[in-house]
Amino acid sequence: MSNDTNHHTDKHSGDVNYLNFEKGFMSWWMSIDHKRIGLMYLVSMIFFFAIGGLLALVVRTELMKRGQTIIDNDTYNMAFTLHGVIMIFLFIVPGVPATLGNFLLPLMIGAKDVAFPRLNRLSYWVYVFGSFFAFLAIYFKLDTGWTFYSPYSLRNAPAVMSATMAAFVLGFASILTGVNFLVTIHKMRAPGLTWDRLPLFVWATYATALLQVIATPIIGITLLLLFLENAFGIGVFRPDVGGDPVLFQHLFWFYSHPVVYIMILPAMGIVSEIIPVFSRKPIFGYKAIVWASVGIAAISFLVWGHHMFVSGMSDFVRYLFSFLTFFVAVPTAVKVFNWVATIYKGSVEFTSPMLYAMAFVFLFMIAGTTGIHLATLATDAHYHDTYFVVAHFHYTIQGGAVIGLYAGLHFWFPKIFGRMYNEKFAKIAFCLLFIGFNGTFLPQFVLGMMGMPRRYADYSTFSNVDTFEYLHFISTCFSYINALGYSLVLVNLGYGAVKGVKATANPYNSLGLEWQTPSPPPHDNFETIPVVTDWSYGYGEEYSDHDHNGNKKVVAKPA
Amino acid sequence: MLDWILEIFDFMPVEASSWASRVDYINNVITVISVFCTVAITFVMILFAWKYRRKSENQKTAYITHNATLETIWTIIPTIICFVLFYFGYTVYHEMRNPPVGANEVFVKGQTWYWDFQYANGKKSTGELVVPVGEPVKLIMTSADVLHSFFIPAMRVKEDMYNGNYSYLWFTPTSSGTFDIFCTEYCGTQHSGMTAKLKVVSKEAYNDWLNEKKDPSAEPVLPEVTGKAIYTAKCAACHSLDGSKVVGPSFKGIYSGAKHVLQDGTEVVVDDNYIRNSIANPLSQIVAGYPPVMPAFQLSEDELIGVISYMKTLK
Amino acid sequence: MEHTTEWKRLGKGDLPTEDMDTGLGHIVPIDVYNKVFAALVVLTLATVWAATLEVSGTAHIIVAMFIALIKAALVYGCFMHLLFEKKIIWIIVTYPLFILALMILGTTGDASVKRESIPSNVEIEYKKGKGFGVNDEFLQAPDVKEDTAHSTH
Amino acid sequence: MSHHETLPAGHYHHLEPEQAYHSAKLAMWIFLATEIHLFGGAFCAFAFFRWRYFDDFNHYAGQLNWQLGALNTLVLLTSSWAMVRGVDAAQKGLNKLCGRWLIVTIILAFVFFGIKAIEYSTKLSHGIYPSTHIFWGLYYTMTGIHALHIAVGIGLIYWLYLLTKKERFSTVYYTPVEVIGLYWHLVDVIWIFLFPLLYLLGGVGAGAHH
Repeated sequence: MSNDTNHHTDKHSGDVNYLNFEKGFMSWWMSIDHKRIGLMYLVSMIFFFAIGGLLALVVRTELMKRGQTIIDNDTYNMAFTLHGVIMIFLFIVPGVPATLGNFLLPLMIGAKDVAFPRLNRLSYWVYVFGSFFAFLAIYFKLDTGWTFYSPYSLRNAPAVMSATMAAFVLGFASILTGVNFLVTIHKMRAPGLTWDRLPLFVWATYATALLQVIATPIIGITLLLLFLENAFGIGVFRPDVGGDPVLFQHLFWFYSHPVVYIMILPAMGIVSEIIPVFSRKPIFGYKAIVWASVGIAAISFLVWGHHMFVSGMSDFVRYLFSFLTFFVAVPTAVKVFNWVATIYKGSVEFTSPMLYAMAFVFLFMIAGTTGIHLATLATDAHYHDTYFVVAHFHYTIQGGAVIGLYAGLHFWFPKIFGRMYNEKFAKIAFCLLFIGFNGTFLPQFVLGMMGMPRRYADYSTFSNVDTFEYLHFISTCFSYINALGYSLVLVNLGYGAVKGVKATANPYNSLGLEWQTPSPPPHDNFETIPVVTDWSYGYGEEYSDHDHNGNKKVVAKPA
Repeated sequence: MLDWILEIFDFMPVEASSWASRVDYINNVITVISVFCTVAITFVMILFAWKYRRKSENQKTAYITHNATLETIWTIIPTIICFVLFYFGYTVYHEMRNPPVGANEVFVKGQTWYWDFQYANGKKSTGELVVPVGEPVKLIMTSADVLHSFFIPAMRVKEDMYNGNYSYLWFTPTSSGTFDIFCTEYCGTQHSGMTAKLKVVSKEAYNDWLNEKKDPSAEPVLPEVTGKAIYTAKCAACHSLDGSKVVGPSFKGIYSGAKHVLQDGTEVVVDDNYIRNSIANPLSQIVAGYPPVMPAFQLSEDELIGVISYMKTLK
Repeated sequence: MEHTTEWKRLGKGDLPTEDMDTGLGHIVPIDVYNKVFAALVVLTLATVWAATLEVSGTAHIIVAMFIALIKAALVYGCFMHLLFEKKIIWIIVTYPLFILALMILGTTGDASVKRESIPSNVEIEYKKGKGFGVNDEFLQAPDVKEDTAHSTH
Repeated sequence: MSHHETLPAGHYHHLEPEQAYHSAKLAMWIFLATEIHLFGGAFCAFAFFRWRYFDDFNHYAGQLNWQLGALNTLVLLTSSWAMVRGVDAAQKGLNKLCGRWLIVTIILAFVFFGIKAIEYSTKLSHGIYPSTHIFWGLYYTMTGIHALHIAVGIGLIYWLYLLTKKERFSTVYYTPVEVIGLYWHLVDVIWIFLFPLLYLLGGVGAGAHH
């Protein structure tokens, strides 16, 4: 990173920046500035995250005691279905790419904006338009589970039709963002920013955009077929007229496994950005992480069958998918080793982003290793559709993607708002969140081993109901702490955004290109497009005698 | 020491089928590897983080960017572990998916919110699967409407079923007793009520039970008793006895002559053919304020008489 | 706020960047378009003619798909200027074929290797779904009466 | 190719004209790939049921009027050819000629709609609805989505026609015409695959298997 751009004095942070150069709702709603669109995405997603979270609390409170605790079966089915639909389609799938990706991508590659700013605004409008359909699905009492498995999803036609329309429109917004990011990364990198100098968050966003563009249209056609099935009865998924529900599951999971990588890859990108900054060491194995990211994006299309091991697929295909699923674990393992190796011999500063990043590594290891229980055929026959699976994917999505999003929000907070949040308060909220999260989902692993099936409103007819009730009670109590932790973090960030102490342009003196502009950045990101001469992880290069390509340094290092 | 720990953390249900111990063994192998890796890596991470915590502002950090040998090692080892674990899983699962030829067949039909079983000699039973201990049994399963999944935690088996297709699973019960059967594929309102009992009994008891229907000489069973059995198996999931609304109206005091308003506004007093009609085709006589979700049941004549006489006993 | 185009795309040298975006689209002579159009029309008639041949069902599919692929290649190559595009566009055109192959292999391939569990000789009144094919390859015991219910309709 | 032409204001303001052109084409090619995936999912479902109910599909395909299908294919090919001539005219900066070719394309697209309408109405009048058999369900779905794409195409080409009226295209700037041309050719290629799969399935005339 050439040092001459660091001479930016802070004269810019006081006056005109992207937050205050225009005022009023229309200036935000009609804005084509990628930073404003990223912020609008962030606000609407936090809103949906809150709704999803409340629904989760309703589900947990119902399961606290045996029998009917607060709501009857129908409302419980609606609650867990809408919890799934809102959390996945409205919060975590647009999740990191739409908020931090939108905000940081042009900054990190030295561009003034994404390739098609108006397409970016259109994708936000399409996202908002899609969320109206989601509210429509709530009105029509959608209770089919977020997977819409037929033939049950053919029973409540209006609800499933509005939910599929919501998912279709939100998928369209996801495709538009994906296309926008791919063209931006291909065409608008700063001069000198070659593919092997690209920051790892940009690589992660690239792999995510690839997945968004390849996988989302397939859920589009699947939901369209389901929509037409409900509307005109085309018989494709109705078994009694010759259709095949397993075909729906195949097409659905062909998208829905790559989508879990759309959720987790950006979070991994964020962690790969944070750990080097706070251990003042270059990322370990940059090329390995790049290949791991793109490799996961490729392998993710081969393994969708492990969601359907007991669904009536043929035996040979079950063996094949189990074999392929094991290879998905390898790139993730490589990444985890690289992160830990990055910390080795560094100078570690325990700020809240670093705590979140290290928590991500720990939680994602639990998520990854429990995935192996579900990939092995013999144990999956027992674990499929039990609370073991619920705990596994909550560790992956909540422990992985959401903790990654929170890590990113904390790390780039000064850049987004130009202010700092209260660090001590952030650490307290982190501890609360960490305890609450683990307390909620570790008992669910045990519930899953004991055979508690998923999506059960009531477990009073089981033989060992007392142990189930005891575990559910623990999980529910910790889920309150978990919810408290999440809301405290948001309160802290919200307060910091408005009243926090003013932040300098580069508080953690990181070498990333996005930190070289004043924070919050001006409307046009950079006055003159910076020229990139080296990769952005050169921490501690001044102490060593060779640069990252391994060749000896020619110029004598200044004393 | 390892066994002692595994003993504490053994949450798996009782091992009641021939392969349950092997499945648990594989599960323990994976769990041990996972816990070891997680704890080791987390410990190393925290060790590094603490050992190299920031002491001075521009503390000297090592400029390591990659190490080819280390990286290849930690790519190959997870791949090898993957191969081994896959092979473990494959061998046991291969056995799970190939039933022996002579296994006695039982037909399972999953319908919204209860299980129907039919044995080779035509004997039917609802909500209760009786199998002899030690002999392999093959379940040939289909569903009458939506997706269901037949799950016996103690036997470590699970298989989905859908209308118009037969799926199968088999197991050899090794220890007798009563085990839970769950439906694990979401199927609607009473998905959590769709449970059944698996009774593993000795060979003789199984044969007696199987041929129970065949000998007419047994003294006639009171109709209320068969009615009660049918109620617990098929109706309890949606109709309570204590007046509370589960899905359908409660049976408490159903024959008390009270007037009921139907959905289409007509008033009706509960009598024999009202019950008979609402069992045969329920959607024509749904009581106002209740969802029209009751499926039709094909009950034989004596079962109907049984249900009606049982309802008459309800106060 | 008028945007001055600060953006300068620098040349190669020390600052290697990806493909150089110089020059606009390629101009194809009009008679090439007309020839390709004629070829497409001929191929359409050829497809229809091929359908009148007395061959097995699958042969029909193979021939029809082959001709359709040629027509698609013509439209892509000439009408959409794919022949004059850079490598990245070729990658974008070809990878959906792999995804389609994966999907068709996964769904139809799975159904083709599936062994249906077959009901034994007991007369059962379970309703058989229309079009539900029962093949007896799965059954090992020779003495059980075959319950034939091949693809009905 | 000097840049004497001034860029219309607010148009890819931060991209150089050549870079904007290549970015737009890259974006459209990626979008076309998503369209292929969209139709690919439908083709995959079609292939699945084609394999499972081989004879039924042959039987029902016989009830389709393959002559109208062939005619429709020729109509779409001609409109694709007209579109290419339009793009060629725009590349040469001849706005008036380009406008005329675009009008020809739109007219042919409406002819296609007309033929499709005839087909649909005859089928529906014979009591063949999407719910009669899976073949018909898939037939109506795939041709319906395709017709929707044609309608969107007509709208876009009409917008282009308005731009040629305002003499907006020049030898330096004709990106929208080429990009929408790409979209139109893809819609044509989709029909090239749809026609044999749906209409000539079990063979026609002598070669048919009913």
